[in-house]
Amino acid sequence: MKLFLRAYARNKGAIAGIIVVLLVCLIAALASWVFPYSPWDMQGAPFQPPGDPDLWLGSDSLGRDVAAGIAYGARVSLLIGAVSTAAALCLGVTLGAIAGYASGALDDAIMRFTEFFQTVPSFILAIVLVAIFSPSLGSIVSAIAVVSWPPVTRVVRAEFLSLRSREFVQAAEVLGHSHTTIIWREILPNALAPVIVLASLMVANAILLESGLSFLGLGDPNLISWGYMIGAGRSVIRLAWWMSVFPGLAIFLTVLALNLVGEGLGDALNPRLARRR
Amino acid sequence: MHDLTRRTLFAGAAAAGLLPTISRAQTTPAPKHGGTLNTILTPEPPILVLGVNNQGPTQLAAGKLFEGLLQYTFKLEPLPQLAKSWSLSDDKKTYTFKLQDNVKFHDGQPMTADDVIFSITKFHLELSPRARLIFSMIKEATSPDPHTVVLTLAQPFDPFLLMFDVTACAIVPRHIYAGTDYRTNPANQHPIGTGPFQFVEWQRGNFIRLKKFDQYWTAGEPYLDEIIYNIIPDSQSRALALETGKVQLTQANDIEPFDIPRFKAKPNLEVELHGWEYASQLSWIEINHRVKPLDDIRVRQAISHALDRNFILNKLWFGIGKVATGPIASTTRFYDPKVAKLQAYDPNKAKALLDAAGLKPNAKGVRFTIKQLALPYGEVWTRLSEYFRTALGHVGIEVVLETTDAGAWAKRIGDWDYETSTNFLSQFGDPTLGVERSYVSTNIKKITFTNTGGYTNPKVDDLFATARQSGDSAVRAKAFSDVQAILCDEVPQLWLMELAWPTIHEKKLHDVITTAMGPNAGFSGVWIG
Amino acid sequence: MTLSPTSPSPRGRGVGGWGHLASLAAQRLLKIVAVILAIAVTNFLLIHAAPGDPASVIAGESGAADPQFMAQLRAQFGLDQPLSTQLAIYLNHVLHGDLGTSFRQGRPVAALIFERLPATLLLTGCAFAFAIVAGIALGAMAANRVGRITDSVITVLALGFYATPLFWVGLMLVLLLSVWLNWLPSFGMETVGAGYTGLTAIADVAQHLILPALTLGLFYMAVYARLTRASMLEVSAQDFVRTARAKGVPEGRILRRHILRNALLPVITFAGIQAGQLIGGSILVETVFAWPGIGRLAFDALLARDYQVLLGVFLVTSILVVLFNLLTDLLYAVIDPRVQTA
Amino acid sequence: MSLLSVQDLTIALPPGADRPHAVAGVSFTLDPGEVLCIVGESGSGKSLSAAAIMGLLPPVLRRERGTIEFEGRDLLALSQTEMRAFRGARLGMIFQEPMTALNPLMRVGDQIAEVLAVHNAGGARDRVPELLAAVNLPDPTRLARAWPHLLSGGQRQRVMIAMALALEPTLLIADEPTTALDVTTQMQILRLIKDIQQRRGMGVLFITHDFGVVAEIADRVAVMQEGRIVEAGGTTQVLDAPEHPYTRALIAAVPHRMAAHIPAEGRPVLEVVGVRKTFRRGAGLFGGGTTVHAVADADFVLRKGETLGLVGESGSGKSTLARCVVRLVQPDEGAIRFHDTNLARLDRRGWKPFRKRIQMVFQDPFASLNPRRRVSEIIADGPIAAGTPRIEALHRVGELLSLVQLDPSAADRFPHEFSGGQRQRIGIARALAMDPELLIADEPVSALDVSVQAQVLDLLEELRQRLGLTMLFITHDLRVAAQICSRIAVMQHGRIVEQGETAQVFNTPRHPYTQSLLDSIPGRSWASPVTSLSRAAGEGWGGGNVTTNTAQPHQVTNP
Repeated sequence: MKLFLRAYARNKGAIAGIIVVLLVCLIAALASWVFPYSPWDMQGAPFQPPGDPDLWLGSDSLGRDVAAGIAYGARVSLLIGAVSTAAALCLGVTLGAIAGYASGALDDAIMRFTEFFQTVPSFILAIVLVAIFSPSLGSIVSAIAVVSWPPVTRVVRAEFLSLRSREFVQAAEVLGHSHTTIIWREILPNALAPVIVLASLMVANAILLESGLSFLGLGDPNLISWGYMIGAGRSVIRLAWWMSVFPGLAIFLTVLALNLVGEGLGDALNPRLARRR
Repeated sequence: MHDLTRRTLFAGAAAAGLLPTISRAQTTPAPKHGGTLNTILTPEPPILVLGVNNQGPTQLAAGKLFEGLLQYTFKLEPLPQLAKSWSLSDDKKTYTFKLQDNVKFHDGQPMTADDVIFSITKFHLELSPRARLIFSMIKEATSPDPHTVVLTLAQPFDPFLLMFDVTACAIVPRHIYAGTDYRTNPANQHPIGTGPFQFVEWQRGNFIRLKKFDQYWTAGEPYLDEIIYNIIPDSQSRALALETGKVQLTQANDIEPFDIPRFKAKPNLEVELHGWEYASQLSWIEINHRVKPLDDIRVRQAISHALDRNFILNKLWFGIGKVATGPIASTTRFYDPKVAKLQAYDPNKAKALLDAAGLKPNAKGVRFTIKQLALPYGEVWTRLSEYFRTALGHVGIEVVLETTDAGAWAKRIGDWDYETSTNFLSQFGDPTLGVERSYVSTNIKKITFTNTGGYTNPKVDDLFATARQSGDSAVRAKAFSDVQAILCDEVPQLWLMELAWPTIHEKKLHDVITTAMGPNAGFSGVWIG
Repeated sequence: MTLSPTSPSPRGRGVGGWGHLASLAAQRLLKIVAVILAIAVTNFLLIHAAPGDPASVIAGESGAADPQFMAQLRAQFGLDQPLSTQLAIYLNHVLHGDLGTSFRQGRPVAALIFERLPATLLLTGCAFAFAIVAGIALGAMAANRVGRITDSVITVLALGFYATPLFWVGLMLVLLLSVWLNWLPSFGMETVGAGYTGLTAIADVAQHLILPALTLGLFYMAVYARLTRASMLEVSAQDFVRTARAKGVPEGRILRRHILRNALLPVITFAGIQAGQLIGGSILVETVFAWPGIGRLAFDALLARDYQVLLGVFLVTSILVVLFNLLTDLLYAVIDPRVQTA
Repeated sequence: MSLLSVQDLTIALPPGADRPHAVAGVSFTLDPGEVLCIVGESGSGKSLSAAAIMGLLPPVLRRERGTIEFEGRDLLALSQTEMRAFRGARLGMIFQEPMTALNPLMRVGDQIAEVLAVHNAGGARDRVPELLAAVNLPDPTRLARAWPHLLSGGQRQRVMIAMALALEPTLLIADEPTTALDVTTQMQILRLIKDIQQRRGMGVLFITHDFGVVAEIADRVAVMQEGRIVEAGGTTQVLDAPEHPYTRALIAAVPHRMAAHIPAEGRPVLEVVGVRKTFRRGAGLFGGGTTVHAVADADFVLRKGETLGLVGESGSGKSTLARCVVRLVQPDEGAIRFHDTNLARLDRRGWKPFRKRIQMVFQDPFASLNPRRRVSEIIADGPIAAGTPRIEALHRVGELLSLVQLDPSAADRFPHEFSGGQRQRIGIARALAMDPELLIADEPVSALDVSVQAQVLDLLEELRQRLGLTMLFITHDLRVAAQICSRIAVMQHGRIVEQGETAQVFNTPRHPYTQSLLDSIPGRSWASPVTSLSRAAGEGWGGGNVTTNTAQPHQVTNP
C-alpha cells in the first residue's frame, strides 16, 4: 500500500487529478451550506454577468445562480457517475468473473452477449433507452450502466482467465478450496487493479454521457446537472456565455481529473509502465 | 367592431375603397420581379398537403402551394382569395361564393366549383377534426355554375366565414384525390395546389424548394422566382443563418425569444409581431379538475395570484406577446376588456387563500405536492414549467416536473393522465371556434384539445350555447362578456400569455405580413427590392 | 533435427492464404446476421416496453381519436396479433430490409435512413480519417520524444480533448470560426440554392464539412493519439526493436518499419471498436451543425419520439459498426500474418 | 592484437538500486577465433556487459568509466552513426528469446535483407537463401518468405544467427541464445555456433548461466558475480580446478549425483493407466481450431517412498499428465488409481478427501503464491479448508517454516518480500501443511538460479526421506532428474517412451529419443570436479558415490 501511494505520488498529473476530484466532492458535499437555497430558485435578475458578489458566476435566464447550479450539479454528476459505474461494475465483474472462471460454453455465451453490447453504438443505445423509458434519474443511470459494462466484463474475464491458470490459483485448487473461496479470495483481489483503473475512467465517461443526454434534452427535469445547464445555456450562449461556459468547464475539469486519477492509478498499479513515463 | 356577417353582405358588390384591404405599405416603390427567398422551416413537416397534416410547419410551406377561398385582415375581416365575392342569405343559412376565373392547378387543370365542393364536403370533412365539426353543419353544397358554390347550413352559424382560409380549408384538386385514400395518395409527396408557388424538390432533412407558378391566376404575381425552406433543427444555427444573411426570413418559433431583442437592434432586419391574429394563441397552465385540491376555486385563484405573468412575459418571452387577461385573447372577436381581469401577482394573497382552503404548510413548508407535465415543444416551455415550480414553491406548493415527448404528452392529456400541464391553443378568430371547446362540459372527452381538465359549470355551458346558436352579434357579445367574467373569477385554467410569433425579415423583403394569415399566406405579393 | 509441429509454410500468405481471409469474412458475415437478429429482437422488445402503443400515440397527436380509427391503426401496425406472431412478422420484415414506417413522416424508415446515410458516412468517414491520421501522427511524435516538451504538449492536448464534451467543442468552434471570424459556414451540408456544380459543389460541401468533421474528429484524435503513444512505448521495449538496433538499423527506420507498424495493431483494433461511438457522436455533431445525416434524423425522431425511426437508426448504425469491424478485422488480417493462422 | 578488449568497464545503476554499479571494473579480452563465455547468475551484470559493447545500454544506465576497444577502435568514443555502422556489420548479436526477437510483421527473409540494406550491401536476393542455408535451415528460398510466427524457437534462433552473420562480422555476441530452447534444440544451436565460429574464425562472446553450456562451447571462461569478474581462465582450468570460492560453489551446485536407488517394493501408491488428454485450441462458435493430443496413453506406477522423474521437452505432455493426477486437468480417458480409488472417476466433491493426501509444488515461485495473502495464511489455508481448526493450523505454520529452513517470523510477511528460493520453500511448506503422502513437484527448480536450485533439491530430498513421501517429479533437466529421482519416465509427444531405474535409463537407454536427450545434455562429457567422478565413456554419472553438498555459497539474502 505504501509502495502504491509512493508510486502514485510520483505522478504529478495524478496528484492534481485527485485534488480536483476531492475538491469537486467537497463542493458537492458543501453545496447546501454555501448555497442554502434551491438551485432552481431565482436569486437575482436574469442574465446577470459573472462578478457580482452575490452571483459570482452570473445568473441564468430565470435569474438562478449559476454557481449554485454548479455546486448542486456536482452532486448529480458525481451521483450519476458513481451509481452508474457501480451498477456497470456489478454487472461487468459478475459476468466477467463467470466467463473467465467457467470458460467453455458459458464463457462463449457471455462473450457473445458482451460483444453484442460492445458492437451496438452505445450513445445511441443510451438515447433509445432513456427516450423510451422517459428521462429520470433511474432511467439515465440504468442506460449509462447498460452501455458501459462490456469493457469491465472483458477486462475481468481476461484477468480471470490469466489468473485461473496462475499457479497460486491452481495451488488453491489442489488444496481443495471451493469455487467460491477461489474466486473471492484468490482471484478477485488480484483482478481488481485494472478494474479500479477502469472504474475511474468509467465515472468520467458516465459524466460525459450524462451531459450528452442532457444536451439532447434527456435529463431528469427535477435535478440540476451540469449537462442540463449547458443544454439550457447553449441556446443563449451569445447572450450569456457564462451559463454554458462554467458548467462546461466543470465537466471538463472533473472528467480531466478523473482521467488523470485513472492514469495515475494505472501507473501505480502497473509499475512496469510507470517506469517508462 | 367585429360584426363580420353584416359587412360581408356587401362584399361582392362593394368598391375596392370600401373593402377591407390587404395592408400593403402604400409608400414603397413598385414591386420588382425575381429573386430567391431563403427561409427556414422547423421542425421538418411530414407532408405538405393541408388536411392530411395541419401542423404549423406544414401550414407555412403548404400555404404557398394551396389557397383557400378567403383570407382575413388583421381585424379578422374576410378578404377575397379563390372566392372573389360572397354573400349570405337573409335567413343566414345560405352562403354563395363566386370563384375567381382562370384559376389553374399546378398540373394545368382548371380549378372549378367541383374542386371547392369536394375539398369542403369530402376532403377536409374526412381528414380534419376541426373542419368536420363545422362543415358537418352544411346541409347542402351545390354549384349552379362552374364558378359558383352555394353552401346551405342547417342553422345559422355566425363564425362560418372564418373557416375558409388556406389553413382551415385549402382547395385541393378533385381529379387527383377523388376516390382515393387521401392519406396515402402519391400526390401527397408532390403536392398540387393553386398557390402562387409550386413544389419542385424536397431533400429530406435538408431543404424544400418551391418555384414560381407561371400560370398563377393573378397576372404578374408572384414576384419571387423561388422560395427555399431550409430545414435547420438547431435554434442557434437558425439564428446564425438569419444573422449571416443566409436566410432572409424567419417565422413562427424559428428564433428563440431571447434572440429577438438582438435582431430588433439590427438595422437591416425588421421584426413584425402581427400576422397571428387569426390563430391568437393563448397559453395557460392546464389544470386537471379531478385532482384534489385543484378542484377548489380558492386554490386555483391562489395559484393565479402566485404567478407573476409579467415576469413570464418579460423574462421568458423577452417581451414578445401580451399578458393574458382571461380566456379570450385580446385579438379575438368578442374580447371584453371591461370584464377580463385576472388575479394580480400577490404571493401573500395566494398564501392567505391557501390557508383559507385549509392547506397549511407542513414542517418543510409544503402545503401539497402536484405534478407538472412540461410541454415538450422547446426550451422556453421547459423554462416556463421550471418557473411554475419555483413560483409555486414560494407559496408552499411543491411541484414535481415530468418530461415526456410530444406524442406521449398528447396521449396523457387525452387520457386525463396529468395533474397540471402547460398548453396553448389557437382561437381561430371567434370564441365559438377556439375558446368554447376548452370549457363546456359537453366537450369533456378523452381527446386532446377538448375540455380535458373536466371543468363543469352549467352557466358557462349555457352562455357558450347561446353564443353558438345565435346569429345576432349583440346577443353573442353579451354572452361572451358574461362568460369572460365567470371564467376570470373561477380560473378553470391559469391563463398566462397571448403568444406572438415574431416574423423577422430583411428590410429589402417587402410586403411579407399583410394579412392575419401572417407567414402562412401565399406570398404572391412578396418581393425583394 | 526436431522440427516443430508448425513447420513453415511460406507459400502465399501463410497457411490459409487469401482463402483464410475469405473464410474470416464469411464467419463475420454470419456474425452480422446474428447481430442484426439480436438488435431486431432488442428493438422489438423496446417498442413493446415503451409506454403506450404506437396507435394511441398517433391518435393522440392527430388531435382526434375514435375507437374505429384506433382499431384501424392497430390493424395497420399488426398490433392486434399475438406477441410472438408480431415478433416473427417484425423479424421477417427486418430481414427483408423493411424497418417499418415512420409514424410522423408516413414514409418507410429504411428509405428515410438511406436518404441520409451518405451524409453521415461522409461526415464520419472524414472525421475518422482526420482522427486516425492526426492521432497516429501526434501519438508517434509524442512517443518519439517521450518525456520532452513535445510529448507533454501533445499529451496534455490529447487529454484535454478527451475530457471535453463533443458538443461543447462544436459550439466553441462555431462561436470562434463562424460567428466571430466568419471563416466557415456553421451549418448545413451545402449552400442551398447556389446551384453549384462539379468542383465548386465539392468545394462547397468540403467547406461545410470542415467544422463538423473537426468537432467529431478531435475527440477521437485524442483517443488515437493516446493509444498510439502508449502502444509505441510498449512496442519500443520489445525484443525485436533491440534486434533491429543490433542490426544497425537507423532510428528513423526502426520507428517506421518496426515500432510504428506493430504499434498500429492495437490502434486498428480499437478503432474498430470505437466506430460505434463515432456514429453515436455524430448525433450530437449533426445536431449542432444541422448536418442532414442519420444522426440528425435520430435527433428529430428523438424530439418527436418517432420510435420506429429511432430504432431503425439504432439497427442501421449497429450494422454499420459490424461492417466496419469486419473491415478492420480484414485489414488487421492483411497487416498481421499471425491472424491468418490463429 | 586482440579482437575485443574491455578495460575497467564500470556502469552505474540509477540511484536507489540495490548496488551502486551494474558492472564494476570489468576487464577482459577476446581474440579472433576464440569463444569466451561469460558465466554468472541472474543479475550478475553479464548481459549488460554485452549490451555495453553493442552500444545498446538502456538510457538510464550510464558508463562511468572504462574502455571498449574493438579492432583497435574505442567503441565508446564513436558517434551514434559510426556505432550504427559497426552494429550488424562488424558486430553481430543474438538474444535469449527467439520467440520475440523477430519482428512479427516482417517476413524472415526481409528481416535478414534489412541488415544488408541498412549497411548498403547489395545482393540480398541471393544472400538471404545462402545465409539461411548456412544455418542449416531447410528449403531456404521458401523459408525466406515465411512469417516468424510459423517457425519454431530453434528455427527462429537460426534465423537470428543468419541475420547476425549476414555481413560476416568479426565478433558475435550471443546473450543466452539457448536458454529458452529445449535441450535437443539447444545442442543443435550450440553446435551450429561452434561450427560457424570455427569455419569463419569469428570471435564469439557467449553469455550463459549454464556450466554445461560453458563446457560445451567455451575456449575461455570469465565468471561474473554482482558486476565483477571473479575468475577468468581457460575452460578446463576454471571448470575442473576452480579457484574462487564463488566459482567453486556454483560448480558444486550443478546437479551431479545419481540418486540412490530405492528398491521398488511396497504397495503402489499411484497407478496411472491409459490416461489420455486432448485439447482443442481456437475452436470458435463455428468450429475450426486444432486438436493437440497432450497426453496420449500414459501408464506408470509409483510405489511408496520412491521418486519418479517425469522428463521430457516442452510440449511433451509431462505437466499435463501431472495435472491430470491432481485434477487440475480432467483426463479424457484412463484410470488414475490412488491406492484403491480411481481418482479419474471422482467428481469435485469426491475428490475433496484426497486433497489432503496428494499435494503439489509448482514451478514459478513468483506466480505460485497469492501476492495479497500473508505467508501464514497461504500455508494455513489448506488445512483450514480441510477441517483443521484455524488456531491449530496457524500454530503449525512456524513449525512448517522451520521444516523448510525458513525463519518462523516469515509468517507475517507477504510473498513479495522473499527471494525466489525462499518463495519456493513457502510453496513446499504449503504443500506439506496438508501432510500429504504423495507430492507432485512440477519443475520446482527450473526457475531458480543454479545455487538456489541445489538448495531446494537438497531440501526436497531431505523432506522425502524424513517424511517418507512418495514423489512425482516433473523436470526437463536431465541432470536434476538424475540427482533426485530413483526412477525415470521419459515422455515424448504425450507418450511415455521409456521408463526404468535412473541408472539404467541414463547408462543404457533403450529408446532412441532417450538417447538423443542424453546426447543433448550440454557438457555431458564434463563432470563436476567436486565429485571427481570417472569419465569413462558411456558411464556418465557413476552411481552410488553420493557426497553431501556442504557448500552454501550464495546465501539467500534475507529481506
